[in-house]
Amino acid sequence: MYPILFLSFSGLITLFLGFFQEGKWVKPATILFLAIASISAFIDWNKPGAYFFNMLQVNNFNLLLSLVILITAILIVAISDNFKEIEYAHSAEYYAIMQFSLVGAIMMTNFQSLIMLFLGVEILSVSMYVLTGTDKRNLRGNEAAIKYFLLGAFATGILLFGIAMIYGGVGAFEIDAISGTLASNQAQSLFLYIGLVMLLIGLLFKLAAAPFHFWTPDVYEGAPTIFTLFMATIVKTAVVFALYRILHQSFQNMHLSWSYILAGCIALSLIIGNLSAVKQISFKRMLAFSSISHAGFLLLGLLHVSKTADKSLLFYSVSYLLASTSAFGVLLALKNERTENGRSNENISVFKGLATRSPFLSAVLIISMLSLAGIPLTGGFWSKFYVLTDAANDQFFYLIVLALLLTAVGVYYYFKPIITVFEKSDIQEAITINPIFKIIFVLTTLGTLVLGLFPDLLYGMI
Amino acid sequence: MLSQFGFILLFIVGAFLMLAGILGMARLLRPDKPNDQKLLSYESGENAEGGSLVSFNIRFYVIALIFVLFEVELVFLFPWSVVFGDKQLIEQTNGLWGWFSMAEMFVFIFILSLGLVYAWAQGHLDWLRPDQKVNPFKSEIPSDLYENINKKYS
Amino acid sequence: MSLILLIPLFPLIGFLINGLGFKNIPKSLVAPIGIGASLLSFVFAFIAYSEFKNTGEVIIVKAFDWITIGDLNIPFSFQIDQLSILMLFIVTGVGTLIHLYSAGYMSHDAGYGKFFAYLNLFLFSMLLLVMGSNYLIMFIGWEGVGLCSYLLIGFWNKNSDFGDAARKAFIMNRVGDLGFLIGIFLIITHFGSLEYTQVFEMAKQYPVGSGIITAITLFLFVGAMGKSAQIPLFTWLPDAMAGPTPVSALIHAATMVTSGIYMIVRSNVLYTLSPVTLNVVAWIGVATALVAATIALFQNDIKKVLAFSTVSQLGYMFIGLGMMAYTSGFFHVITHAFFKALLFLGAGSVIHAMSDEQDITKMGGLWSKIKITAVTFLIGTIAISGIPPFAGFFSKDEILAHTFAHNKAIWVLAMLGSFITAFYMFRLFFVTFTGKFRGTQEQEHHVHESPLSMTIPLMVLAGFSIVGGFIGMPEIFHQPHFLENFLAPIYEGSESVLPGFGNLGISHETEWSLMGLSVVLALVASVFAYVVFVKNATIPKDSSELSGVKKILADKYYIDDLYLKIFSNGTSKLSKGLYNSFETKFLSPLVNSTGTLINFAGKQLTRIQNGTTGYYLFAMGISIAFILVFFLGLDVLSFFKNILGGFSK
Amino acid sequence: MLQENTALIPDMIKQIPLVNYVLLASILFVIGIVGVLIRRNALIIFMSIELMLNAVNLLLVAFSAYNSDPNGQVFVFFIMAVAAAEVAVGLAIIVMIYRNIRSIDIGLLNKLRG
Repeated sequence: MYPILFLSFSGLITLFLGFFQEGKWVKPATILFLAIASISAFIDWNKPGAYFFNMLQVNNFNLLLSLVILITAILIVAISDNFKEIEYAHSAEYYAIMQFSLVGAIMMTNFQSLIMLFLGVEILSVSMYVLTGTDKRNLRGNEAAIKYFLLGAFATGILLFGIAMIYGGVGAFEIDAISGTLASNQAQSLFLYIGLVMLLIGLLFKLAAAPFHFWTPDVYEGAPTIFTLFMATIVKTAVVFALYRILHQSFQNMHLSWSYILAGCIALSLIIGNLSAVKQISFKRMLAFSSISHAGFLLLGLLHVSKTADKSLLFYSVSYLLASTSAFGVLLALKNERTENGRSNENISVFKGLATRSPFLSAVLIISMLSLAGIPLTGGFWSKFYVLTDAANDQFFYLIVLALLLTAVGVYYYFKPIITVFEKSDIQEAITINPIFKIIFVLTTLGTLVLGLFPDLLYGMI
Repeated sequence: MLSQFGFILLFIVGAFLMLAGILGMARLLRPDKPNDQKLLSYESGENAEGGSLVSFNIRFYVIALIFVLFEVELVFLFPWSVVFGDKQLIEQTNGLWGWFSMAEMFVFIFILSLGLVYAWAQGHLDWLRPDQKVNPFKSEIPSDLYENINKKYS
Repeated sequence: MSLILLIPLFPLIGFLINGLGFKNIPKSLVAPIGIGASLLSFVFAFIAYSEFKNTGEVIIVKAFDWITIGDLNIPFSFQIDQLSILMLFIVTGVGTLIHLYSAGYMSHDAGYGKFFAYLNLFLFSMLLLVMGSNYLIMFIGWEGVGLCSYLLIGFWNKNSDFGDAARKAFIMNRVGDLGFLIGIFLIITHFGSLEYTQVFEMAKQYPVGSGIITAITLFLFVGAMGKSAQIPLFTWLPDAMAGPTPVSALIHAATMVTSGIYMIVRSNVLYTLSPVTLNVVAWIGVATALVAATIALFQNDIKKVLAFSTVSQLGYMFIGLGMMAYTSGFFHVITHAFFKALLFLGAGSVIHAMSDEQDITKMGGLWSKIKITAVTFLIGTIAISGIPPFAGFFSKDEILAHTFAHNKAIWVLAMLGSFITAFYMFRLFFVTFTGKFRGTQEQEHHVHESPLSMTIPLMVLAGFSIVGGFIGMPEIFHQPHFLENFLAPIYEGSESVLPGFGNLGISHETEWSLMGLSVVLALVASVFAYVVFVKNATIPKDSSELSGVKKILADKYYIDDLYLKIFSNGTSKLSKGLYNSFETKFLSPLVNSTGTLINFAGKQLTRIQNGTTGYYLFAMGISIAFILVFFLGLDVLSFFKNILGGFSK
Repeated sequence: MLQENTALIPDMIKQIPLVNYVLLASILFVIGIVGVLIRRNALIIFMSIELMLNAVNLLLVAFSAYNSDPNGQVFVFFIMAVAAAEVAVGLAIIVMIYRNIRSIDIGLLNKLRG
């Protein structure tokens, strides 16, 4: 709860910091603010309760989620430069908007009333629309922004309609009230049913799960890499846990109704995500499709209302956050390599000869790819393992089989960059990495390996 | 017996009939000799060119966006104004309630105004005019020659 | 957190410091760091011991939960009990001495820092192996020491032969490890846990000779074969002598090779439960002991001789284990650690003095030149030949007594083996140190005693080789068998499944006479060696000049060539054949077609991503409609019923 | 369905059953969706989305009136504010695009694909 308040004010402060000394303090200040916010989360530690007339609900798990989000944000801000490549950039605004969007993300993980859910989703999405379009002169950026905006707004409409219908069915917005109504065996009204389906669709869109995934590749490709990273990590995490609260903590009694929708989406996401990624040339686009398949895996973890679902989901999210942070980070570190007509080349081919030019970067990239592919000794392996063990059930057995098959396909395209790293390249001179990048990479890579070697450090802790 | 809503329906229908009647009458009375000059949209004598969107100056959008935002925020003032002067609450808290809600609203407005200040400082509000271009061309021929010629032939 | 966790931590830290920064750390600091690390863990081993004495029962320290899959939980935890305490002392103690020795021995080497880093890493893995509280951690250590021995054998990687030796060692160990791994899997599937305490507790319920236990123990023993160089996986150990001598002393004599014995003693319950396995162990042990001993008779490389003697000594340990005389086997591990480390270090010192000459035919008459080395080497020789009251006597004699009690045939062979052992050891000693110098000129005037850092370990180990045996006096001396009493708690499992499994049921008279016999044999052997190599001053010949049986022995029964023919060539042939038929005909087409299929599907799927927003919106709308229709179909009907109801109201 | 405790609901409202509001809102919503699906002009799509939002507002107000529970109306205020923010951002994006390509036909923006 306190991070929300703090971040909303620190965002305003950041805006005005932009006027001092052409905003050279903005980035450090942002990191500082985020750090303070993550510390302030501990004020509520072991003090579960409700805030704002039972709109937000605080307990240790939710705090953990906020913490994960904030720490990821710190990593991302740390590897962001002050947007020098963007003309007419107001970096202060971008950092401020990032902080505001974090407010939304935290709301989505801590909400108790659907009003808060809607506000969180909107705060997050609107900020992302803006951030996607930051590069005003870049046509691709514009296209990404308009696509993201139109589709996103449409999804918002659907989501709202769902919420309204649920309100009609229950007469309240609190998820406890919903579960209460469902528990007291009233006839499940049509309103509730339509509401659930539409709400689900709205959130699935934000999670980029097929068949509501169409925006994902284009937006991921068009947006500035740093914000692509933001979308891939923080937005996904927030949405998945919002879904967790909706499906597992309020609609668990309607499990039969939603599990089939989910199953369909999972199958589609896995197939489309993995197969489409195979032919991609652009690294960001490939990661976009892989993120669709990861969305499928996350939903797989939601498929059954089980005791360990939250653990597995958190584990999955953390390992995914770490891996994608290093993956996109490497791309950012190579931003000034092989620029073509002013814009940096974001194809997989940019990694050519990385092994000789910078063994460190190539190691980071390889480990992150292995983790995303789910090779043992990395966090990715255990995350997939836990999720699958949760979903293991005769009812959806075929999904497990499908997931395993498509993971094999995943290995195929995740190894493309790895192979490219070892190809000979015409350029030979070493790449200089700035120390902040080094620190972040060491952190994320070590994190991935530690999760892979000692999964219980995290899994047992939750 | 009609209900309130029935009356409203009647009003709507009536309005439409009225409009149709007036326009129809005008159609009957006025002379009707159209030519393309007449059919042009009146742009104070200028010929209209290009799509209708172009003629809008981009500056209008910025102002309009800012306006929309601040204007819509007002919506929060209405529920506030309902409870602000609530006798019962004021008595219960012997006056504290009024101050509290007042302060609350001022915080809200302060935050809004911060946004306005930011827009101002960024210079989104000042209306930039196109500056006059003076033609740097200088001709070698002294101007009095022209005047002589004018005199001569006037 | 307990101090026990620190014991393996120190070598790890030492490894990290020396290993990561071995370019930047000044040479003067490298040795102190390495030695300090092992010394600290030695000290903390004492602390752990005192802690253990106070409580008196097994201490299990859990670092953290490692893996939890369903109900199988494998913690990362250490177990301190009598067995691991003893191993701790051996590993850290001998390890420290050898670190110290290496500081002198390797001082001229380029890869000084690298060497100490490896040694520390080895120490770390070895400590994991002996301290782990479940089979998985033991396996990690098991792999770790294998890796270190690979790295250290190939330490001088300029020479390709050494590289081959390293690879040979690694591969043979891998074969063993495979068996070990299968054993572990069997344990998981059968007992649902890897924790020693739980597994043994459950194992007590089984009848003697149950099939599954036999399978498990056999597979585990395959692992032991690999690590402890038993037939058929023993040929790597002699070649492993390519590594620096301290390595041979530490890894290939004192500690790593005995881990197989440690493993069996640790899981003695399981072994007691399966007589079949015990027989296998005993027979393989005696076979190894004899074969290695006979080979050692005609080796002229000082380190090779010691290597083969190590193999045969390991054979004796396994004989002991096979007789369920776990204590005796372990007793021999301890004493052997002392005198074999001593012998190797002595040999190292000799090689050092002879400026890297290893062929004993080129030595001789070194007695006067390098006194300390010579004396300590003599002590070692006596100890290994089993002449009282030196260390080797007691342990070996105990094993022999147990063997006599259980299996006469093996006993006869073992006696023969010990006779041969005494003979070739004295041969080695006499040829090296007596007679006249046979080396080149500048070797001769270059001969010098080694620096103090090398001789101190020699002396210390010599001391232990003398008195080491007294921790296990046979009861006929009416002394308390310290070791037996100390280790007793380890065997309570075996005791419960097979009461009185360990005590040898022979009368004191027989025992006396056995003892006398073995002593006499040893003395005869030594005298014989004296007559041959000092009186007649025979100089051993090279294998090429030998003939008949001698040649066969000198050429190690041609086992290496046999392996080369069967396995190396066989595998290459097999793989070629498979490649030509299976791979090209069947496998690769299959794989390729799958690839093309996936590519095709990918291309088709990317086509639906056609980039027009309107199309995307439309697709979304369609899928929403689909979901609603498909999942709400029935309810929609009832919805219209409601509407009618609404109107009728 | 909803428990319509008639005591609290003004007669004025009672004259029209809830179902009619629901139907009206749903129809408006569907009109919005159709508008989104069939138009190419970004502005008009955008207006259709606003129509969807307002349909939802109507629905919420109706429900809250029939529940005699103010939460629904509070939510409506939130929706209005958020919608305004969305309008601002959306228009800004559309203007930005118009500046670059002199058109707001979304059919023209299909460089990102495949």
